[in-house]
Amino acid sequence: MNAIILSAAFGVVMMLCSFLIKNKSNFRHIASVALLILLIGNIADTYGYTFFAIDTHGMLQFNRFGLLFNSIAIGSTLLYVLLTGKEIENAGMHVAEYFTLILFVLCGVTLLSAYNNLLTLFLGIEIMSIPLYILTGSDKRNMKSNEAALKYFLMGSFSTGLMLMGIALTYGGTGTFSLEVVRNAPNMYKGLVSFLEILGLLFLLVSMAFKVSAAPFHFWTPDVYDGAPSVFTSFMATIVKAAGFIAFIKLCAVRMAETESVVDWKMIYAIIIVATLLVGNITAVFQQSVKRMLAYSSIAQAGFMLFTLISLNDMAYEGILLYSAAYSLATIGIFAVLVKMKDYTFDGYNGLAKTQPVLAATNTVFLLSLSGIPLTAGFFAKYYMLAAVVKTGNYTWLVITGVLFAAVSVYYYFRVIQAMYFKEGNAETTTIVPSFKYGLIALAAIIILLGIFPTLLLRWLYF
Amino acid sequence: MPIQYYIILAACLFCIGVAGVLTRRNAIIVFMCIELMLNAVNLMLVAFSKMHYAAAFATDNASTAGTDAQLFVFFIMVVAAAEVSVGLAIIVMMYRNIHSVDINFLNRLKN
Amino acid sequence: MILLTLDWAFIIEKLILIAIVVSASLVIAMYATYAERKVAAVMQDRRGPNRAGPFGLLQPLADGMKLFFKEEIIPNSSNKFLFIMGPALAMLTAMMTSAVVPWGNKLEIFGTTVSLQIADINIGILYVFGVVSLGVYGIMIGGWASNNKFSLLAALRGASQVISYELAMGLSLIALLMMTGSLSLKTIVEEQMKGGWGGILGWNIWYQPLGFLIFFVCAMAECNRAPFDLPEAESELNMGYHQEYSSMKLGFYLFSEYINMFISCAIITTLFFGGYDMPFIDESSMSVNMAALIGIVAFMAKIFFFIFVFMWIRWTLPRFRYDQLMNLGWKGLIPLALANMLITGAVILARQGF
Amino acid sequence: MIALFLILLPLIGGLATFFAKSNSGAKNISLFVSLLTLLLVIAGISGIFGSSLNFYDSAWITPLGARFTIGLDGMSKMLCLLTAISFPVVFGVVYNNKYPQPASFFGLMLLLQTGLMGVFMATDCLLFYFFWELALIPAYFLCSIWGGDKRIKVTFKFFIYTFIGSLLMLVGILYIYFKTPDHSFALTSFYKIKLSAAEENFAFLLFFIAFAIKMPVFPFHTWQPDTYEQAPTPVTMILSGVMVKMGLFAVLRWLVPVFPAASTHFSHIIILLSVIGMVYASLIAIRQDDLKRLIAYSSIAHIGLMCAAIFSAQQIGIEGVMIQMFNHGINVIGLWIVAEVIETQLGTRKLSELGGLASKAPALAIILVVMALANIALPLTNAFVGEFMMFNGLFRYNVWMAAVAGISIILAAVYTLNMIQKIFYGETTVVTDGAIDLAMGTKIILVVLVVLVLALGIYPQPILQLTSDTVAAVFSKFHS
Amino acid sequence: MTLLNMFLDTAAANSAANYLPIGIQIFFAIGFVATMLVLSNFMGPKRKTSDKLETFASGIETHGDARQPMAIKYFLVAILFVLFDVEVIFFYPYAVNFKELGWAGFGEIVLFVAFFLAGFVYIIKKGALNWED
Repeated sequence: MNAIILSAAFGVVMMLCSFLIKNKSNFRHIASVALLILLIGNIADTYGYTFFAIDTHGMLQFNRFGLLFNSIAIGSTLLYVLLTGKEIENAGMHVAEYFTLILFVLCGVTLLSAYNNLLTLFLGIEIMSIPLYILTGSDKRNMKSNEAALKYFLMGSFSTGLMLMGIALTYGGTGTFSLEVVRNAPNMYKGLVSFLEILGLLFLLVSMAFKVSAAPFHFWTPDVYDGAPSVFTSFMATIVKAAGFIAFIKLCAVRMAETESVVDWKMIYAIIIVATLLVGNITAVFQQSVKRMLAYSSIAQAGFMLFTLISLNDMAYEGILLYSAAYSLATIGIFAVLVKMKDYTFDGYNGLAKTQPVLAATNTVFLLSLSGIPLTAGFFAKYYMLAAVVKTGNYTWLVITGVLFAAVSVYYYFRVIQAMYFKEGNAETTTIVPSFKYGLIALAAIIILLGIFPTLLLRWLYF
Repeated sequence: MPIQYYIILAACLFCIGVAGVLTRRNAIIVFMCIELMLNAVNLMLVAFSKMHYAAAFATDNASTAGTDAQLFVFFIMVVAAAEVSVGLAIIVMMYRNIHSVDINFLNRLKN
Repeated sequence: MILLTLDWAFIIEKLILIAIVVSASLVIAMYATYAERKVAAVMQDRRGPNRAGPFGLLQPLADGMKLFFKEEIIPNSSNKFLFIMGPALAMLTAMMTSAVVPWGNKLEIFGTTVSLQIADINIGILYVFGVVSLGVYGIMIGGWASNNKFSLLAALRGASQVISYELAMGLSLIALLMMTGSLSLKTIVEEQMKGGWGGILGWNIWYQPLGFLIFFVCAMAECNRAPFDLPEAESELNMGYHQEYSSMKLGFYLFSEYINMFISCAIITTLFFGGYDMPFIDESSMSVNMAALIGIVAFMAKIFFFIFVFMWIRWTLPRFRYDQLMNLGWKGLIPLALANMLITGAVILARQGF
Repeated sequence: MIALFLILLPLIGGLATFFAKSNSGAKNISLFVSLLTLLLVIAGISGIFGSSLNFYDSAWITPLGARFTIGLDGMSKMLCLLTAISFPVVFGVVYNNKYPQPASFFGLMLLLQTGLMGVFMATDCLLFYFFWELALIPAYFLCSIWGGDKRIKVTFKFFIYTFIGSLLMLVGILYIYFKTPDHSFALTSFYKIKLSAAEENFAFLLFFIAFAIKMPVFPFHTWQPDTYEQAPTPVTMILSGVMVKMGLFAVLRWLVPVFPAASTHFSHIIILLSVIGMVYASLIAIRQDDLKRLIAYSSIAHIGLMCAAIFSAQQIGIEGVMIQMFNHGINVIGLWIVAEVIETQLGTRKLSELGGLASKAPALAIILVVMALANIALPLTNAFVGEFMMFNGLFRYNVWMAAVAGISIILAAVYTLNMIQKIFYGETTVVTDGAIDLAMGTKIILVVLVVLVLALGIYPQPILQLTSDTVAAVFSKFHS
Repeated sequence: MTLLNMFLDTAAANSAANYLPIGIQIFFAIGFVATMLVLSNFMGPKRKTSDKLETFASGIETHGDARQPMAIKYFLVAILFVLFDVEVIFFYPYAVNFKELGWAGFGEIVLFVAFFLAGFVYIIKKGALNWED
């Protein structure tokens, strides 16, 4: 609860700051402090100190899993703001508003991590999405940004429409918006009901697949991620996406699982996963721009996160948290470096190791993490995902498919490493201040630390 | 009137909306189709609300079944309003840059 | 089919009532134009219309006829369909609002009880707001379809003005609703009849003076009445959004304004001045029909008074500048209405006890 | 504790080297660290501080059942010794070479050593996997930055091959992990699992592909000649001398004992593949003009034999593998050193451009001849003992297989002698005219290696003793 | 949940038939408007000239299409109206059930008003409603 209220309140404060404070660079510091307080508030919540006791009639349900995810999301955002705050300032005219919107997005994220009712799911998704539409289009004079915003908006609201239809139909079938359905309630429309519910769940599945850009509903992602200002792509592709997964997983774990006897959901998930992995990885291989490659790779990573849907056991829950953290941190790092580059193509990175060794080294760590090489957090993230599925004893073929695609992903991640280290060139960057380098080093250190001791993060789930 | 009529009407509106989104090229029309979808959902929710209320009313006079769906409709309206404002702003922004609201125009720009 | 099972007597009863209400509002609107000119004349020390009929009483009729027989012009560059739709919509919305106003209590004719309200629906106020909002379309479509720069500008101004004041209007009523706890206009009227001192003390105006003031101002702005007649300011915009219109289409625009004024006054009366409640008279002691008649008379009297006030203001105050208008609406009335709402809520709750 | 330091020492040393300012600084640190490691290994093997120090166990990721467990048993001791010998040797040989960014080069080399040590010592499967990958990453960077012209593509192929293999192995590890009774990654738990035949075969294949790529066994070998050719020679030495042993080691430690039934089930096909690989590699080696490629293919042939010997499931064969793993490491490093000397001195490694070196560089010639003869397993050289035992094992398994494999011995003699002849005899060419003999430092190193070759050829007993426990364990598993 | 009980209780007694008169009135109004339009169409004279069919611009010639981008202010007002009007809608169910909800509900509505005002102050300070420029 703390995180939801505080993020909304800070959002409003930030919004008011936009005209109360004149100095542009102060916004970044205010936002950082706000995020820090938010993080502390959320951790306090984890330890049972809830500042605001509001009866939500069971619409929200706070558990360790959600709270830990909040911490990850807020922490990642904090690092994101610390690392790329300067770029956010340069993204456009309305600096304070960007931070406001980021805080509002976090409000949506925190709602999604706690929702226990389709109403709160819907609200969370929307509170998260609407600010993003604006952020995507924040580069007002840039056609690509315009296009991205329009596409994102149209696709986003279309999927919202589908989601609402799904919710309406499931409501028609069950008579409740709550996630858990009491099945033994007397119902007049028995014959009609189960059909409505299944249809509704299918709609929900499709719309959530849209939101997390799982194939075959991924087509908007590359254009949007490519067109949006890079700083905001970084935010969209990481924290927001992870939150979408958290929501998706909860939905599947409760609502879909209840109707497992009627529909073989897992088979559908498996098909989606394979399609997502296939599309994301194969298309990423052919990209020339690192930003676009990252867009496709985010689809590919989505495929891995979707493994949770198949397994849905303790290990999967631990894994998705670790995956969110690993993926978010690494991607934030890569984008932090990317926005400093003058040329976003692979060739633009040529020889970065010579001109900016620290950037190259940390970027390598991030890329290794994304490819899932041991000693980085990404390895354990993938490890948990795979292990959780193997644990169920079924779908081993899916796991093998997964690892083969992981090997494919190495191809395009390593192209960046190759460009940085092995190719001749003179990669140009904008000015790099020392504090930025220290930030990157700290981020890389966190990733490596999590790669050796994943329990440092996961122990927050159990104490 | 039997509740099925409302549901069928809502379903039809929804399908029109979906078809519009998928086939039309004018951003504003696409957007209106999306709004149509949302309103179809509203109608459907209200219909279901009545349906469940009637079902519950038969056994329990004091039942509050169905209230939540009406509540939901309120939230959909609010969110739709927020979406409208953002969406229209985006479309206006695009119109100011390229003097067109044709979705395909953007794809043409890319090549 | 549900239609077949309907009580046809009910439909006929309603149809007659509708016909009476609509034609009454049309007639009153017609004579409002006459009254306007007379009031203006009195204020400016002139005679006003006095040629057609005694005291010029047939003047509105002559005006109507004239509009009827004028040539109808649809400019070439306009959008034909929308050009016709605009005034039609304006007129339609003006005629629809009267459906939920309780004109009186009830009549007993041939043993059947006839309610003097066309439709007593439980969300009466929301219905009014809904229909009034549609009026914006009339202005906007008319102005846009004309494809004339003045019309379009006027339509934009008009639309902005109407929607801006609608906000404050909506907010101003919330305090009132907190007191009555119902959205039905009939219930609101009945609540007001319970007050002391002959019923007068029950009127909402005593409890909601601020709310009334805001609502009154907004109602004037909604009707595009001076001093809020920016959309048709002759000196700036020729004639406003309907400058391309002629014949009956122009008539519809002008007419709908007067109908709106009448209905606005009816609603103000209903909400704040006890509706069809005649003070100092105990309706329950007399026959139903008599009570209803007195009610109607009282109601009309109050309405006419407000129509007069509208005109009085029109011919007294100068027109706002556009920025003043918007500032008043957004920065003045909205915060006031919010404050009014919160204070009312706090006071009511405090009186209820903590 | 010694075990832990065997990993920590190169790790810390490697990280320290990264920050070395000068060329010589980096070299000195790395040489010093590697020598210290060698001393530590010898201490561990001799057990002068007590053998309990050879094991280290601490909690790691408790919820997963993974522990940081490392230990030196017979086979580990032998391979750690090989690793520990190789690195100072390599550092010594390249001491006078100039590399761009020497700090990174030597730092990565030491990290590579960390990975290798870890692989050989880990007795926890997840840890094993960790080190397995950790050994790969520095190798990838070493080859890609300091390699030949086609280095990026070739090394990437190498990387992808190995990575696919290790990912499949990861699936296998997980598969087994969830079958272990106590959900643990410990070696002992893995040894205890009971699987149905189908499950066992499935998991076996997942592991085997990873190891087969690493060894490499035909037809998974295609990355190897290219990589050996393109990699900088010091890295090639480690790759072929030590890193391929990872595959063999893993088969002996993690594959055969865990899946004895599947190992028997697949032994035919694996041995067949190995034998085909041997003959094939030998035939190709004959046609090679490039010295490095020649050695690379010869290495494939040798590894093939070792792989076949393991799966022949004869005690003598496995004993032979143990001896040969060490000896092949020594021999092949010796050969690479010679190749490196020739290349740095003359700037070419094409056999067709060389000739008449014997007269110009007699010491080099003698040493190369000894190494080459060891490579074809002439009696009195160390390889003879191992190959003899392996053939013995293979012979007991299947006469025909042994016979076909025997062809590769003859072929090995053909290409090795051909190489010696082309390099050392005949007319001197333009290239070799200015050749001079070995530098003193290199000479000492090579003499040490020659002494090792001859000593182990005459008295292989130490290695047999060292690894007897492992052989017994593996063998017992095979027939349980 | 008590918020909408009121609606439902009355809704139970209130069927679609209550709205029937409104439907009738719509038909009546449409009929009236259509008749008038058609009638006036027949009654008036029809002497159209090209000058008459031009749009009127105070006697000067008209230039181009009127439908050009307008000041963004109007658009902004429309958007703000949509947003704030929807917020206002939330007050209505509250107002109706205000007495039952008591102080707790009042506290929540104060919070809601606070958010409303935050947005309101924001748009004013940002100059969204400045017309004097």
